[in-house]
Amino acid sequence: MSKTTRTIPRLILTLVLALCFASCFSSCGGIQNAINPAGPNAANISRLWWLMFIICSIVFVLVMIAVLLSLSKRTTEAADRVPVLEPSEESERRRRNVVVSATTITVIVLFVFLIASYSSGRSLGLNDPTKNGLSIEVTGHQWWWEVRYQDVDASNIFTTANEIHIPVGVPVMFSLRGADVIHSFWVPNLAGKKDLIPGKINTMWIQADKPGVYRGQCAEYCGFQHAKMALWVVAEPQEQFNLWRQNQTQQAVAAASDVQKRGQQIFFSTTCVMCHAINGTPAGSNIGPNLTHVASRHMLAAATLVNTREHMAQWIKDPQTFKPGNRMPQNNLSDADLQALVEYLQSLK
Amino acid sequence: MTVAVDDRELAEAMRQEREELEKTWARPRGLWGWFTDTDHKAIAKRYIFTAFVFFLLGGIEAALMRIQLAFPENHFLNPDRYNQIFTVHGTTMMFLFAVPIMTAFGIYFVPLMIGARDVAFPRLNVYGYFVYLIGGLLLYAAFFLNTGPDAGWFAYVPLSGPAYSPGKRVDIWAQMITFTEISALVGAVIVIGTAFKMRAPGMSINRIPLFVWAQVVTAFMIIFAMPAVMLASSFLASDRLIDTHFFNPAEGGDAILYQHLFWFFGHPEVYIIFIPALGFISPIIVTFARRKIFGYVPLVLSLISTGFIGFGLWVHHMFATPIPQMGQSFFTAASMMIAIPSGVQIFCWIATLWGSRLDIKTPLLFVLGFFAIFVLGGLTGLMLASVPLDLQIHDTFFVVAHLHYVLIGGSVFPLFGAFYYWFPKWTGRMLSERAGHLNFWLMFVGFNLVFFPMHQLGLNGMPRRVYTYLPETGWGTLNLIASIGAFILAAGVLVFIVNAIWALRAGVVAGDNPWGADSLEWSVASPPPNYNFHNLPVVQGRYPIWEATADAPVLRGLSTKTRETLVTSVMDAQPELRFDIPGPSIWPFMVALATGVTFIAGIFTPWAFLVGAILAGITLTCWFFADPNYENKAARDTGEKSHKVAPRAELQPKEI
Amino acid sequence: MCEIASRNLSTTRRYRAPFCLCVFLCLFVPSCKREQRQFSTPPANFKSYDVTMSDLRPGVGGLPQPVQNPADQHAFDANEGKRLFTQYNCSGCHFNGGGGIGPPLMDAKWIYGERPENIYSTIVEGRPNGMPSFRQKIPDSQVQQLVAYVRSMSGQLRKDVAPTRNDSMNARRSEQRTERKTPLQTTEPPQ
Amino acid sequence: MSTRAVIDISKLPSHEFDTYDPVWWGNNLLLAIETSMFAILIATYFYLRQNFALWPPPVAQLTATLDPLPQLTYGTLNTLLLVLSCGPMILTDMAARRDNRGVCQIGLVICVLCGLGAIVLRGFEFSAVYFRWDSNAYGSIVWFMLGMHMLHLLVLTTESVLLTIWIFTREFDMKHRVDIVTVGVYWYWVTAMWLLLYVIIYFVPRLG
Repeated sequence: MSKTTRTIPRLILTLVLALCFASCFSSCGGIQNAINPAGPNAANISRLWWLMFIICSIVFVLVMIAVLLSLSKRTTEAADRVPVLEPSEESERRRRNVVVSATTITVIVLFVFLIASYSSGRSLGLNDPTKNGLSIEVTGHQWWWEVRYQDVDASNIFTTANEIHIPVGVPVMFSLRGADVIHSFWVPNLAGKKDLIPGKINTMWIQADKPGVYRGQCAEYCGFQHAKMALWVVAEPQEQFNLWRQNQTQQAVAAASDVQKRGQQIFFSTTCVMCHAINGTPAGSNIGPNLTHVASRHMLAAATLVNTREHMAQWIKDPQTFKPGNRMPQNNLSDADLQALVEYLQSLK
Repeated sequence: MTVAVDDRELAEAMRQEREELEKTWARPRGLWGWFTDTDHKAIAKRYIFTAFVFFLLGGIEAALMRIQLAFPENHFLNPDRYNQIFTVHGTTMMFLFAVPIMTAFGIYFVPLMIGARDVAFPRLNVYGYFVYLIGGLLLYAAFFLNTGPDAGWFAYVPLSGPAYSPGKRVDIWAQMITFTEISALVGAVIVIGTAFKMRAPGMSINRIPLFVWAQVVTAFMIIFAMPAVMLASSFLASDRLIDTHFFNPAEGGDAILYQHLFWFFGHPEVYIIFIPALGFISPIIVTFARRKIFGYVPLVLSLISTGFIGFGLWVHHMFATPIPQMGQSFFTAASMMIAIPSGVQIFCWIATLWGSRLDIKTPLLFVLGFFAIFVLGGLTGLMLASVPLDLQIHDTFFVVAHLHYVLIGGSVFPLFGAFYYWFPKWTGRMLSERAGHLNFWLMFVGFNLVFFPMHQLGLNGMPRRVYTYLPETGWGTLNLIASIGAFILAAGVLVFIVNAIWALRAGVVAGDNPWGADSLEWSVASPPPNYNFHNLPVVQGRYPIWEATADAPVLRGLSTKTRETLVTSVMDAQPELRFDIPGPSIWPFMVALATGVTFIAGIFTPWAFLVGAILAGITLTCWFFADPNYENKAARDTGEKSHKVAPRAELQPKEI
Repeated sequence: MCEIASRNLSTTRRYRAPFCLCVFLCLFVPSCKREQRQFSTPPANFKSYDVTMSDLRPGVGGLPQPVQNPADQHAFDANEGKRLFTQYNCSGCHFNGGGGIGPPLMDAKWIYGERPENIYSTIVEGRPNGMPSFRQKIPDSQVQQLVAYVRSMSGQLRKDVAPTRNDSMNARRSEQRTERKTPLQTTEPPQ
Repeated sequence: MSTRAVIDISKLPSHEFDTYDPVWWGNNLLLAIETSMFAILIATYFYLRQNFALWPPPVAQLTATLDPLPQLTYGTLNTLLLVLSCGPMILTDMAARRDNRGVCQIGLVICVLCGLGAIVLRGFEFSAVYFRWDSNAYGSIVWFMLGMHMLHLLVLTTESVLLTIWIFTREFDMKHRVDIVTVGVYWYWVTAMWLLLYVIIYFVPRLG
């Protein structure tokens, strides 16, 4: 048994250290990763993370070594037969010095952390992007994201959902509001999170330095589908972004083929029209996501399904199997009708 | 001065006194006794038993969640069920397990460690227990009837508000909070009253055991923290039941107000759970290092300062809401400052262990586990205190990992150490050492397997409180590891249960003081007699047993015919009063019942509070008029001449 | 050993009281129905074709058997009904129950009957003088939720099922606190 | 033969006033709890106030301009009553210390009457607040403050009633003299709390 006891601290040490290293090695890559930054905000924070991680690891190892060494002397006789130890004056003094210096070091480390955290906090606040035109208004609904691109020119204002396109290298202003309960807007690769609170408007700015797709997810528990309330941020070069934006400001394309016409007619005669809007048609409800350019999106259902015909059909027929509790009702349409409807929606590029 | 006493005469008189004490302090038996018994040890044991049952229930819920999360897109639980489970898990562990079990240790050991016959307010104690029990049963009865709260253990409005949580689920939660916090407050009053006024002569303020210090600091934190959540939950309940507008933005209410109120309680709560555990560690270390603690004064001061700073950092739970820059810096500073007292304590303990010959028994093993886990949890705590970093890891699995490292590492490991350390005192039997080591290693390895990967998951963007996740996120592997770890951890707890049951039947019989420990609870038989001490002890130092001398003065003159105990002064514990401790009574239970009916019916109609007030009034009146001193008076008049032994030696208390 | 035995005895006693309390608390069993959250469409137990336009019929035959609306039992459904009532803009005419273009819904007067199936057909079929038909536009499950909510506005539902206030300006007492009005039939056309 | 020093405590009393008696501590700890409760309640009051341009909010009445300020009459009367009631309470307190049963009986009866009076007046105070608890956040918090304090008035009065019954029916022993002194502390505390709430509820809106 004394053998086990001798190995305890080493085991503690090795185990935790192993896990530490496992962590820092496996922590690169990923489109939803706080320490794989793609923008100045996230980069800034991940620098702070690495600083703290390294210092903390060192502190941890030192403390563990201290514990380990303190276990050097050991006895196996019954406790009550060992006389109570009366440590000598100067050994106590030595202990006092050690403790005092250790405490001082703690205080110093804390100050380092405080300053580091304060300075990076400052730089998050800096770089006021308001001079740059682009400002996006994000509204959190149970359980999807309404995205509204603001513009001085009213004809350029448009609404989409669950997919945000931003130009690379430009800070973009976000104003965040909650429609029902508190949600939290979080795209780890780009910036820290900020809450969407009913009755308040929070603002933050985000900048992507490399083009790519970054996944974000609601970070404040908001009910049944909190788990699947995600969104995509697509960072693309300015001109590409302009094209996308140009397209988004357009009205929906008119139904061309007969099938599409049938689909459109189904859209208006069934439940769809109660909640969804398609600009350029009478459908104007804003209860659910705006479908004007639904076909141009990569994902469906708050970034949980890849936007394919099959998925869309399944989703329309029975949303509750994909996301139990979400607000979209089941629709028992005949297969023909369903196909027509999908045909129409997929035509909305 | 001293007096000569003949030994045989002494022994004979002692025996008589013991018989009288047995008679006076006899406990009511049977089902009736279950409702009326006021013995602090019995009540504390009930607390511990009940809290442990809730701990197991909470653990089962945790296991269910881990099964659900083991694989992406798992269909083991639907979101509705999952939300109820994680809410009830958090609520159980925080309110029905952690706080009560820590209070319970205080109720059991504070009187024994300071040399009192019972706590200061035994009947209040009974009341506290039953209110707690009713609260717990309410939550679980509701949970099993698909009415479990589902808005998270801190039930943020508006999600928990009337518009988004229909039905009675959240109301159940709010009332359960009310119950548990009534019992916590009552416990706090009892602990402080006892520790301040009932210490043995000679146990001046600088000789109070660190365990008792920890309990006192905790009690004070409870007193100042709990009212906040009481208000938060009753605001919530009234918003839901009678249309008040505390949290309705459209009518001038405020959702953030709730978060302030909740976390003003919620953060101190963490220390309310954690400080008593610090109180377990000191005695365990002292006992197994066989030396006096290093830095008694710094340890006490860090306990107290932790208690104060604990109130200064609630806002670091709300950095994302967001908070103005200036406020942020303040709360960051405060949140980091609290690391200093914690650091000091860790250093002092290591310094105590340093160079002393250790006998590494299971209790000490758990304390070592505490060092590893808690230090890590504390360090991640620093990261969460930094605003920018917090904005990334807040509300992710990183936080889940951090809080379990702090609470399980900081509280549950010391708690299991305490179980192994004091089990002999409760039951008179030792727990098996071998099983103990197995228990520790299973729990330690299991724990790290569950929670360490969660840091990584958090950084990889996994938010907390998700009932499932998509395969593309690549969180599957780490989650699977965590889920496997969960079952190893559970196995560890199982070993403990088996060990305990086995020890109850066939464990090695422990003497009064199996560990050769220093504090007063080890100077009495195990399990202790109903009256705790035959002669109330007179304390001569910080380590009463180790420093006791053969000619320690004895205390005479307490009536053995009535439930008398000694009341001493707050600072230097000079004898002041011979205080009558009330005996068994049914009325505390009745008042608890009235409270229960009131608040449970209050979920359905506000009129319940009118009826409840009347019920409570009646029962309280009976409580007041069934006065112990009344019955006792007659007994006391004859009780005076019960001390054959003690020739009236007029020795002034101050001379000791 | 005997002292162990006695402890076991007291342990069994220890269980007894919690057990009694559990039994006492199990008196709340009905609550589980109230708390159900029904996601996938429930089997609608009444459809537009088996409801009449109104109860107003000369003495021929008795009244049809009243049909139970499942949503009437579920707090969640009633609350969903409340949400849909606002989102589908029923307030546009009924002004959250006070009435305006359409008749008030929070009073005791019922032109086309107060029973679930009446309200159901009112929504599905529409009514003369302006009430449009929502056939196929609103799925049966949601219609049932709306029916439950409409009935709660005049206190027809159990208090612990009816919705409480929502996070907006409080136009009136919440449904949970409106006392039940005994429905009275009226033919008076909406103004 | 063994020799031990003996501390004989058989002469010690079993009850003593103020800090000597655990009851005093128990009572004051409970008061500490309630004090922090009221402190947080007041903090809430001011927190909610930030959300209002006008406090209390103006009344949207097309016909007449109503004054939504809480009317002073009953609140002031109640304040006076409570402050005055401290007089007999102090007398009772001192009488209890002097073991003067008669004065205690008279004093307690007067106090009980004052308590009842305060409760009745409180009933009117609710109506003196223009808004109801379900009108808006202002109404909610003010009603809640009044209610919480009313709860204490009720408990206090009940407690005094019980004590009165005791000292009329049973004997005037030390324990209950200590209880009387303790109730005194509670009484002063309730009055002090009310003075605070009175200023906040009635004058903070007037000061703007």
